[in-house]
Amino acid sequence: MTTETAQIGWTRDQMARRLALDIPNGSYVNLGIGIPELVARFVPEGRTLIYHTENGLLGMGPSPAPGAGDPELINAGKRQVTAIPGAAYFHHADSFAMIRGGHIDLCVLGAMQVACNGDLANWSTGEPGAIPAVGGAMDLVAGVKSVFVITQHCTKEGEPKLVERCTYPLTGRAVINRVYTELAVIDITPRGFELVELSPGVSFEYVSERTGAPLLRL
Amino acid sequence: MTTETAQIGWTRDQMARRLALDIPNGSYVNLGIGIPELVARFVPEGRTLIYHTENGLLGMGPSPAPGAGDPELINAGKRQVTAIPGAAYFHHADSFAMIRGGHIDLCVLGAMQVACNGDLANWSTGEPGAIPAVGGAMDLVAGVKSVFVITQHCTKEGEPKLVERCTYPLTGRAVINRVYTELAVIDITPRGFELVELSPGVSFEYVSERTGAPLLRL
Amino acid sequence: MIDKRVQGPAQAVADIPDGATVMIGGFGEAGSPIELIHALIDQGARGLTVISNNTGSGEVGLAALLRAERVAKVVCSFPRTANSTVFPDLYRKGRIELELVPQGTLAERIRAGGAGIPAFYTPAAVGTPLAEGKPSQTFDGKEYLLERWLRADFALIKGRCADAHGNVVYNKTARNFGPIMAMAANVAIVQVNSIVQPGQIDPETVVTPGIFVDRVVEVAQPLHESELVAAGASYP
Amino acid sequence: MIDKRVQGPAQAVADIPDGATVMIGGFGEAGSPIELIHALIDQGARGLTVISNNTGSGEVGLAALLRAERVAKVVCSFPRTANSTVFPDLYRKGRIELELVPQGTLAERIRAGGAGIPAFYTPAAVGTPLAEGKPSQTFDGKEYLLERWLRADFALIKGRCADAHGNVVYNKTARNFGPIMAMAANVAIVQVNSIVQPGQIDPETVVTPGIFVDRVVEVAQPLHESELVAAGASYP
Repeated sequence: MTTETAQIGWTRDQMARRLALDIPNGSYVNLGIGIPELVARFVPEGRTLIYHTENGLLGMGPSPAPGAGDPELINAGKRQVTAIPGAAYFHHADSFAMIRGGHIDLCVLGAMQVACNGDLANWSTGEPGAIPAVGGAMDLVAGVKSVFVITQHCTKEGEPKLVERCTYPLTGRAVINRVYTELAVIDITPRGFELVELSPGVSFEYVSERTGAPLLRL
Repeated sequence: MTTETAQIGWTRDQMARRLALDIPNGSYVNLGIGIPELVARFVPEGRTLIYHTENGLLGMGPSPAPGAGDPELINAGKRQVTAIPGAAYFHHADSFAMIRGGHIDLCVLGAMQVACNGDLANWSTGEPGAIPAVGGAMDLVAGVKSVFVITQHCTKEGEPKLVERCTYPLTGRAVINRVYTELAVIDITPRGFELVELSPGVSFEYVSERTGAPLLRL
Repeated sequence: MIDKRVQGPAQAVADIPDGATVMIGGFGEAGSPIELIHALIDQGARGLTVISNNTGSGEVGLAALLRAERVAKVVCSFPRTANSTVFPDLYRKGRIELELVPQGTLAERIRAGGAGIPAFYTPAAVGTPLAEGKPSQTFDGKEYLLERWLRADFALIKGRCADAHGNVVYNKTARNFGPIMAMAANVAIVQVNSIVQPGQIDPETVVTPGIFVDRVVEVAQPLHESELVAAGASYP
Repeated sequence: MIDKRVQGPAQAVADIPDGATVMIGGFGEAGSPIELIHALIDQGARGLTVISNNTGSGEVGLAALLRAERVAKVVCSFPRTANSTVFPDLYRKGRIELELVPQGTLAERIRAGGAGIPAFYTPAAVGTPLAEGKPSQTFDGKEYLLERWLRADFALIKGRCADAHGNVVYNKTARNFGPIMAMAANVAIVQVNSIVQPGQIDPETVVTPGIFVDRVVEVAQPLHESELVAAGASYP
């Protein structure tokens, strides 16, 4: 199923572009490390988003030109970034006050598993040998107004990532609002997973078969 | 007894001078409104104290020259002040973090009553018609490392202010370390009031008679 | 393009409804957003709950708002100051409710509201009448009171300078409650002496990041409460 | 005359005893006080508890302190980064203890330690393995965990500039944990690129007021961890 999944549906860039369409102008946004970072490249013209990075910057800009960066101006992924005009620096307690206090409009995260009740698992497989590391994920999902997940629909082994109930350790309970995969856009509602949009050429049944809990049509 | 009390012992300035002697160089100090403010005038030469005012300034200086003040540079008593080189402004939550977090070395307050267990009453007589107002007193006594009281030994009516147990509503429980009056310097110890020093020409018996709980000699 | 500028104080406060909870910055006159308060008087909202350290002086600003009987309740640490007659009068007549809060607890409750901390423990007021009815707990042998966050529908704040993103810097001790009230209100409205282009405030020196601010309004020459009181002014 | 300057990193950390709890600033290399950490390695204290967001990279700075087996326990949100091999190695061998804390809870616990708040409620980690054993309470229909403050004997922090009063400003995102760790430690030690006269830092722009700082030490040209790691350097 792996190759099959990789061949159809949106590319990563297209997933990011689709997600970016749903972010209103003027939103304060925190993008997780990895695929979520792609979203910033696809914000529609005429919209301005303000990016928050939890290590203490509001108004994060793109990567610096080679050699022009400052090793002390980095994002949460510890990569060098820039600051836009109108940016502000602050300390970690203030930064997480923004997160926990509900001031960030949207956070986009990757996922290992998302359950149909909105539970998220994205920090640990719970395996004995693993080094546990959680970072800011638990604070983000607990505090940010909307939390979107962007992820491949299934694992590399072809297992659904959208599940009835997470088997990996949770990051947060009932925290996810919407999931963007290469196959579809899916809302978490009180009734469970609900289809918002199919990727071009992908059928409802195709997505439904690869989803580990009932998928409702709109 | 009123006139008698007024005639002997230290003047207010002398009380403030005596208290100032006990403040080590480099201390961070919060002075309450009224008599406590006098202390700043009598800091011995060679010592530098840094004054904190809870409305958001560390490094408070003296009153401005007439006409040179800013109505938005004031102290907790809402009087115009100045800022010394090396001062810092901050918001109210940070200011009370300094207080509650034990960062201020000393606070000097006035008192209505001080009990021999260190209880302080200085914000309300508890009378029905009174407008209750507490300000920062409860935070100061709860958080500052040492709390000194500077006060007349007795009320205008001649009643002791140093008492067995406060009858007025408390500002804090077991919070006072030392009391400076026109008659004496008195420590609060696990054994109760303990004399540190008599004002010149004042006898132990004279002070003891005017103190509402047993006064121990050193 | 982010632009949080609004035309004037009247527009800035136009949608504050009857019964709203409004945080009002300031410690005495320092940081008191007097033009926003006067606009709120003109606007007419009633039954307000006001969270502010003091209750104003004379017959202008916050005191005038109280005098106009728009305020049902104040949450406050020190409602009694020199030249403060309006609140005592209303309070003695039973026409205004008072929740008295120690100043540091007031500040921390507001900060908690902005930081998403629903409750915290503080040593202030243990053993006093202000502890009555509050849960307490002992940590490491010392007793603390449980205090709840404070949040508001609106905050009225005075800064020195802002940009269109809502970044704000303050003037001296006028900073006081502004930064934390901006955090704790759903709609934070800031009057400033001047509005500049984004980038003109050094990002290292921003005190209130724009994320906490919804509207900025320029009041180039704000009135000074103490001067008005000295002149015996009243509003309206 | 207030003068918190000390001669160099070695003098600044000389009295940190075995078994001390030490907060170490930085998020990755930004704000990591690498010269103070190296001085602590030279100094030899053992059995430390280190509170820091990460566990260092390569074989320098914080990672070198761990490699030298001076640290019994880390309190940390993310002990696993690119080029981070020392901590995983020690952890798998059972030679170091880990208290894993969500990053925002870590920051707030440190801030609480500095602000005299012994405990507070947070929504982060509710329903997760990190909630195990923690008291919880419902406020307004939502569940929160009770978290305790974090305090330390010492804090090692990196700033950009300080004065002899201990006022500190930072460089960009190197600010991160510095201001709150300075508040939460009994002795806060700050290395800065330059020390200036009191008054040369505008009081409106001070980030960490001097009351929170005990020692400042000038390190004019601090090393960059990423450059050292790229060059394969190790310390000592």
